[in-house]
Amino acid sequence: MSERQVIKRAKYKSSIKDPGTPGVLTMKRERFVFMPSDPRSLMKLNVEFRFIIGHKFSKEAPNKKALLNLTQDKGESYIFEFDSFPDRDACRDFVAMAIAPPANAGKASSDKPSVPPSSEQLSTAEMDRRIKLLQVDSELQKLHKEFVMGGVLTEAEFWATRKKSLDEKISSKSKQRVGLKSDMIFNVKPSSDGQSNRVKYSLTPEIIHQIFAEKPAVRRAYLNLVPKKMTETDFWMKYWRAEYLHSTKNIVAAAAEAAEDEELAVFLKQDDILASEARRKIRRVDPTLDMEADEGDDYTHLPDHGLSRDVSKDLTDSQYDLYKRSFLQDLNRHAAVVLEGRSVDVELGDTRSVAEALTRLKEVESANEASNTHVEQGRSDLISRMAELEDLQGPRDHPVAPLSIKDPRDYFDSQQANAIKTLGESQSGSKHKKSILNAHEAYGSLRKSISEIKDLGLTDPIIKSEVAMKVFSELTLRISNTKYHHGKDPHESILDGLPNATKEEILHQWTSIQELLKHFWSSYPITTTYLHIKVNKVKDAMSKIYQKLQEIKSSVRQDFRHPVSLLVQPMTQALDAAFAHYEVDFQKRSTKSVERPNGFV
Amino acid sequence: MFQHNNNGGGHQYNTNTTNQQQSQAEEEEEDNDVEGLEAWERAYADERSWESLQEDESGLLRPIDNKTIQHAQYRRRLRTYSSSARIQKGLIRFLYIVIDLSRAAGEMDFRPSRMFVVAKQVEAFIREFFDQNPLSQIGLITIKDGVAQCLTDLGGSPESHINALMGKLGCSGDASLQNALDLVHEYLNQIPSYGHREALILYSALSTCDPGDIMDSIQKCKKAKIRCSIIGLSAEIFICKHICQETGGSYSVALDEAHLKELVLEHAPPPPAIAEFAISNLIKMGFPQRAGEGVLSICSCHKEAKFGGGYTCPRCKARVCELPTECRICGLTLVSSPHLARSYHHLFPITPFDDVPPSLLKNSQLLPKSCFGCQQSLLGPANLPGPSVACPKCKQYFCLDCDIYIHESLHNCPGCESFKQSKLDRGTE
Amino acid sequence: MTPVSRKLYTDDVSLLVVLIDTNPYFWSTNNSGLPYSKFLSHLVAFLNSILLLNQLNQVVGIATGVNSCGYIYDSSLAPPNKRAETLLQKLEEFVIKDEELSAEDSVDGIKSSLLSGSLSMALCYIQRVLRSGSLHPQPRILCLHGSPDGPGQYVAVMNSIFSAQRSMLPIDSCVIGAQHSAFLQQASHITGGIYSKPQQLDGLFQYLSTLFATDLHSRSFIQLHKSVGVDFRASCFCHKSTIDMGYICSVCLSIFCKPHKKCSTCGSTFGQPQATVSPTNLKRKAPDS
Amino acid sequence: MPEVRIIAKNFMDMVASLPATKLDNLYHNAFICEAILRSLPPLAKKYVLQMLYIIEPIVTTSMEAWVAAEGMSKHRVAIDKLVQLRLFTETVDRKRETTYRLNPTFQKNLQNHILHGGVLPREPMKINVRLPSSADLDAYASGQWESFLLHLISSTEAEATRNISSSMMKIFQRGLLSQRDREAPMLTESGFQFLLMDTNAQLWYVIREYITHCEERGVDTSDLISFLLELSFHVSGEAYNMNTLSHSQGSIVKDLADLGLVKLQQGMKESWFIPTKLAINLSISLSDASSRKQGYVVVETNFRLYAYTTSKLHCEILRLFARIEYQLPNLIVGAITKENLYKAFQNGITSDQIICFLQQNAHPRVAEKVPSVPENVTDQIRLWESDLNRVEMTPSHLYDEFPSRDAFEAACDFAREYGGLLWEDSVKMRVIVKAETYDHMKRFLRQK
Repeated sequence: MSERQVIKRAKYKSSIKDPGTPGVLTMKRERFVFMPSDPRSLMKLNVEFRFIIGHKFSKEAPNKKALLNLTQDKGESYIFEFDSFPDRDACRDFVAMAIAPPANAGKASSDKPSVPPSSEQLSTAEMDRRIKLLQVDSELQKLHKEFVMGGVLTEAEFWATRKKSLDEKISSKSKQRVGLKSDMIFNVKPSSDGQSNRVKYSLTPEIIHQIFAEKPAVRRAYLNLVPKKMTETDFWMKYWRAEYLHSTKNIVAAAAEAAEDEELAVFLKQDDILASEARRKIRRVDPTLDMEADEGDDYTHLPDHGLSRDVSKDLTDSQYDLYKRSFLQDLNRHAAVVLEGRSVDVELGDTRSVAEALTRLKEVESANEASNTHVEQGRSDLISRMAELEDLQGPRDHPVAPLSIKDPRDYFDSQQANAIKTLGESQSGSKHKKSILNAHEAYGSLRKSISEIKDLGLTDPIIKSEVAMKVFSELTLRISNTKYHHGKDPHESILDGLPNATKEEILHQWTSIQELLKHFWSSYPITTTYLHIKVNKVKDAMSKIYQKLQEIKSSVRQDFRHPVSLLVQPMTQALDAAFAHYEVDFQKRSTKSVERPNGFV
Repeated sequence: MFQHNNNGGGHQYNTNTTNQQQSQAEEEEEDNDVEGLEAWERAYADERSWESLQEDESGLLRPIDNKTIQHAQYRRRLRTYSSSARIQKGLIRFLYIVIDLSRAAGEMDFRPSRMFVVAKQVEAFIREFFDQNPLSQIGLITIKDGVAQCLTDLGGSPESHINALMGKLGCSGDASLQNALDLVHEYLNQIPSYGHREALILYSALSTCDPGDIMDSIQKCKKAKIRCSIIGLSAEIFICKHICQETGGSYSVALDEAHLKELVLEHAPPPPAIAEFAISNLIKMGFPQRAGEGVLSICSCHKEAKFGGGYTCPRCKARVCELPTECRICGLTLVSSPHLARSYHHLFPITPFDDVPPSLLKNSQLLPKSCFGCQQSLLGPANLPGPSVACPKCKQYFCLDCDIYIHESLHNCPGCESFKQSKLDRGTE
Repeated sequence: MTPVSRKLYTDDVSLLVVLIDTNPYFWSTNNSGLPYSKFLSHLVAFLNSILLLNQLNQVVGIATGVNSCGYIYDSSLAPPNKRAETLLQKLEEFVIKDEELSAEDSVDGIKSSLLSGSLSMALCYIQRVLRSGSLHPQPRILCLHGSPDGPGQYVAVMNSIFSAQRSMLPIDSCVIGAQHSAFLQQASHITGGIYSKPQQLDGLFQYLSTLFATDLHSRSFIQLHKSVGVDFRASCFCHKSTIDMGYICSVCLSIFCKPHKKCSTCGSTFGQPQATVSPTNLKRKAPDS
Repeated sequence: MPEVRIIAKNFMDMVASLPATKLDNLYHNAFICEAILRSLPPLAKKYVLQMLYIIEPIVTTSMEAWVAAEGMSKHRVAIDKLVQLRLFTETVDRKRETTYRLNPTFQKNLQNHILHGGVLPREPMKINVRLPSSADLDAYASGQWESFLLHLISSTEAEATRNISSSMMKIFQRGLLSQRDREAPMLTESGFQFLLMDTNAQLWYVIREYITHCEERGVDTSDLISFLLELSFHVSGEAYNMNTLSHSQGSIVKDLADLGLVKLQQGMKESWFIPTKLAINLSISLSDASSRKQGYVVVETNFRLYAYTTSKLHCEILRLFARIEYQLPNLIVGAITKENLYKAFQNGITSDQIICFLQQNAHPRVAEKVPSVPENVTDQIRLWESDLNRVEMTPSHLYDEFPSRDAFEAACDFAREYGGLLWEDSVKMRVIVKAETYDHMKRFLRQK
């Protein structure tokens, strides 16, 4: 637990109205003690937290008082008023932790059964989010009051069902790390203010990280120089100076500068680490690639593959080669880094740690490469992958599972049976009529009747008037019956018909029932003691509500009784269903528990 | 396998079409900027409708007829499915549609922009999907600024998804396949094993900026039996292809909007179940009864008191408004038997029809004069037998329209259905 | 259809596709006081009256036989003054053809007629009409059915029903048999058609003209016998008993009332991956399946 | 059908307006019964059908039981129509309930029809001459019809006046053409509107005129009507012998031939007439597919208009409100311009008529999409029309040069009380007042 104890000054109130007795509230691990400031007062308190089953607190608002209400299992509650909200919150959090007992509490089942299996220590952030939710959603608050305060559900349980709405507050961003930007740093253009000939580079941790990642030499230099030999700012100034020189493409100048300042030279020279790395890579390059084609071209010494970045093509003397840098190199290097992805997860702010982390990484890599085994492996399957021409390949898709349906009739029967049942008829009509029919006769009779009507013409009149009349009235009757059914328009909401109070009441009950049922069903199948107890608690709560419903029904005015009872009925049904399920399950488990002494499945 | 080849083709096509588009764009640059064009002008500039204009011999304009082409395309599509006859299909799917809303989605090569076109197609897809897989669920994920974000989580109501998507359009930043895969994996890993886990990625970007090694994520997905399919909008990318190959999905690149639509809808019918992926299992489901007429109750979906209508969960007696759904209270899956029936045609697929060989077309007296299905005359112009197809089982002839209708919507062959003997082998199959 | 064209085309122009049950076994055995000849005259009168209502109305008759189905009447082809003749002529031919096809010469119980076939054909025909452009009659299907449902057809029939629902055309059903038909119950309910089982069959025409002659346009403001729908609870494959909650095989969607180790329908054992079919022999399967 | 001021009521309204006795006689003719039934609103049809074999009167309640709440109005319309046409006889039985019963003659006729299917008025004659195919027959019919309309538009052009009998000429001149002596006849307002109506409406208009015209010549209308209806039940394309007709009927047929309702042909010994589609459509109350040719107009958001048509008539009609720019063999390209529309409005054509015309004749390809005519175009057309009557005149008086501000204020207030204040300019102290309040103002100001 974060801090061993909290000591705040607060007023103890026996009730909200009570002005309260000033004093000092001390919260320890398992108990809290209230010492009135004047010793004569009798308002001393010394309560163990395990008797505290819930805590409420006043919304944080300028005009409001900072109240904390600890409800005790025997129903009575201790109200404290604090001087400030921070104080209150401190205590509240402490209480929250205190009454949600430690996860490793072995004795939990014994004296304090309703232990959530994982009672997470709530970070204040978590708490705040919950509070916010409660504040915005009054209904939620009601529920929370009723159940959490009422000790039916623990805080954890209550929120467990609302994870989603909580999580919405924290955007999923935080979990994911962003890859490196795909655009290159050398687009960091120097911004020069007009008059003085100074140029300004703006440097962000992001950029630094990128520089380090792409230019190991710079990184190394940083680690060596800063802060022993120069300050960080100097370092970067040098670096950008070098960059600037490059951008001016004035190689001669670059060379000159390098000559007199060896630190600067580091930046101006070819990145030797890269170079060596590159060579290593060349050696391990995809074997199917024909390296003979460009013999000795290790991508580093050949200037720019022909496309040159600098204007002064003329002076390509060997001495300056050192100071040339090809656009392609940068590009490739950048691409490589981006592909590697951001593998360091240190806080970008601190330059040094970044640098170190990267270096460490590099070392690890090279170490792996040193242990050549999996590289070989990689090579071989690389070869195999390259060797095959994909168009000549067979389908790479995986084998599929066969399906053998024996008899589609099953699918029908599953319908037919009850479809007929609902029509209140046995199927005997068709299935069991065992009348042997001669196909020939049958067809014969058919043909006969056709030809008969052919030469006789239709029967005239088709139907007798009275028959027609009979049928018509029969149909009309049926229609008017169905009409009667649909009579009341389904769209008009019945709720609005009711007086507001009743409506509110009903809706509230409904929501609480929903809440309870959710918890009830979610805790099946019962696997742990904890669930078992939870279910019991929930069940009791539900039976309470059951009474409430009855009261509502009886309380409403005569003229509303019918709709209300209609409304209430499904709720009671739902509850009954739950109880029934509980009973059944209980039977099962009790029978089981015969051979399972501890009684829990 | 066909799919496979198509990719290659798709790739080549695509690259040079993109070139084309660029060059076309340049043209438009030359004759004053595109934005300057009126909406109606642009319509011509893009579609080049005049190119498909036809004249008859007397120089009169003739309405454009591309029926045969469409049918050809359709046959192609059909054949890709038909290979998967008589095998298990993923009837209960949990699909995450991943939509790339990175910078690249703002490209205008699809009008008005890739992003909008994709959104449109996804909407159509979602509706079709739920029509074909009533027992399945969809979720939406977007990639933006290098991270993947969950737009809607798995659910069965098309409207909610569509609304959410339409609300969230707008693109920026890089795309990261890895983050997307990780997110999908995170969500799909929880769902029960009988469900077919799928991800359909609509990818506009040409690159992926990942925080780490994407190969790991791919392996993770593979292990989690998540079937990832990707539809590219720009050009074929190796990594995408790799992902699909690894996870047993399909990879294709859209040439244009029509093609995109086609490709997207190819994912609507349930995919063949990969053998080692397909864990069969028993799913507990409830078959709620319709609430009686007089009954009045508050539905758990949107707390309104309703007379009649609606269904009552058999387990916890909660009221829900429509099926299929998951009971809000006790989490039981609620369906009605017709919903199951909707999927049956996937279990008894109908064999594709064969084209009538030209040799037969020669001697027209052998062929029936009219389509067995719709009685339309099969005779083309000048009383020569026009194009038609025949069912391999019942040997009945159908017109092209019926062919499409039968396979796309009806799912049973009138010929086979209306002859007794065919009943027998249907049983045995 | 654009609102414009709908305005131009009168609302009540309708295309009625009638599926006529010509199941000899049913007709020869049914003693519901409606001999086949009577039935026919009612039918013809009904068709006439439909055509009378609007000269653009179109009626198509499809005979639902035991061994085959076939078009027997199309008002757009037959001359108006020889309707009955043409219909009966075709019908007779059909019956003869159907008899030739019949394999066994005696059966026990009533064989079911091929509802799925005629439904499919009707749908194809209607699709053709719908294709014909923005100006077309409002199509609907009427099943005059008496013989019992054929289990084998279930899947096919359901497919047709859903296809009909997709293109929003109602399937009316008038059951002239002894017992209700689960098929048609569902068909009418799902597609929003009328389902009715006349009590007094000698008054059939009255039923037809009162209920089933109503065009789709008028139905929007008239109360008709919308079928309440079958109870949608399924019943398990194992005991065929209706169930509230059941277990569905994720592979073949067959329904069981209690958990099993192995699916009796598709033979897949639950909780483990399926046996494989290598793509190669699958290809061999494809054509002959 | 466009809302037009000239009542293009259909035949049935005309029949309904006949006196009771005549009406009852009409019902003895089977064809009339059939035609009448078809002309009824859907609900009425249903009622007739379900009472076809019922002799006993039906009480209203049992009929209303069927009607859903939203359908009540339609139900009443239907019943009224039936009663008005004397198909239903309304009686109040002793139980104070209004009951309906089907007109027996009508009932009998329909029963027969249902029994024997459609019956032909007269047998087509067997002749060994090759009759025109339905295609050329339609061509002929539409040709005739168009030439007749064309003649209406450009009646000045002598060549347009094909041999159309003077009696028909007279008919057109009723209302459509206003011919002042010696100078070219002019299309009247209703004439222009007539052109934009769809074929059936036009047909009915003409026939109506024709009937009234015959009435004046003392022909019995009911005979005429029944014959016209009968005509519509012939099979188009079949040949019917002339000498099966009475003399008067013969003359009628001759007149109708000019309109293209029938085609007359002369054999070696006897002559015969062949009814065309137009004739068949006579009994159709509402416009329908067979009567209307496929649409041909495409309008674009840029007000350009393409008409895929070869007919001169179409061109002329379009000219009424659009600028025809050029013509290809089967394509007319034009633009809807303000000027042309103003011209049309001046001719008394309303914007709704134009829009409706465009929509009705929309090319099938555009007809599929909604709206078939771009909104911006339709809106613009409406706007232009409203432009015409934008300024509204109110006679009024201007007062200025008030002696003092309070005098001005007082005047304004006074005017306001009388609700006569139109405009005031407190700076320059000017106020405009409605003319009707002028006297009050005068009196008021005089008091000052």
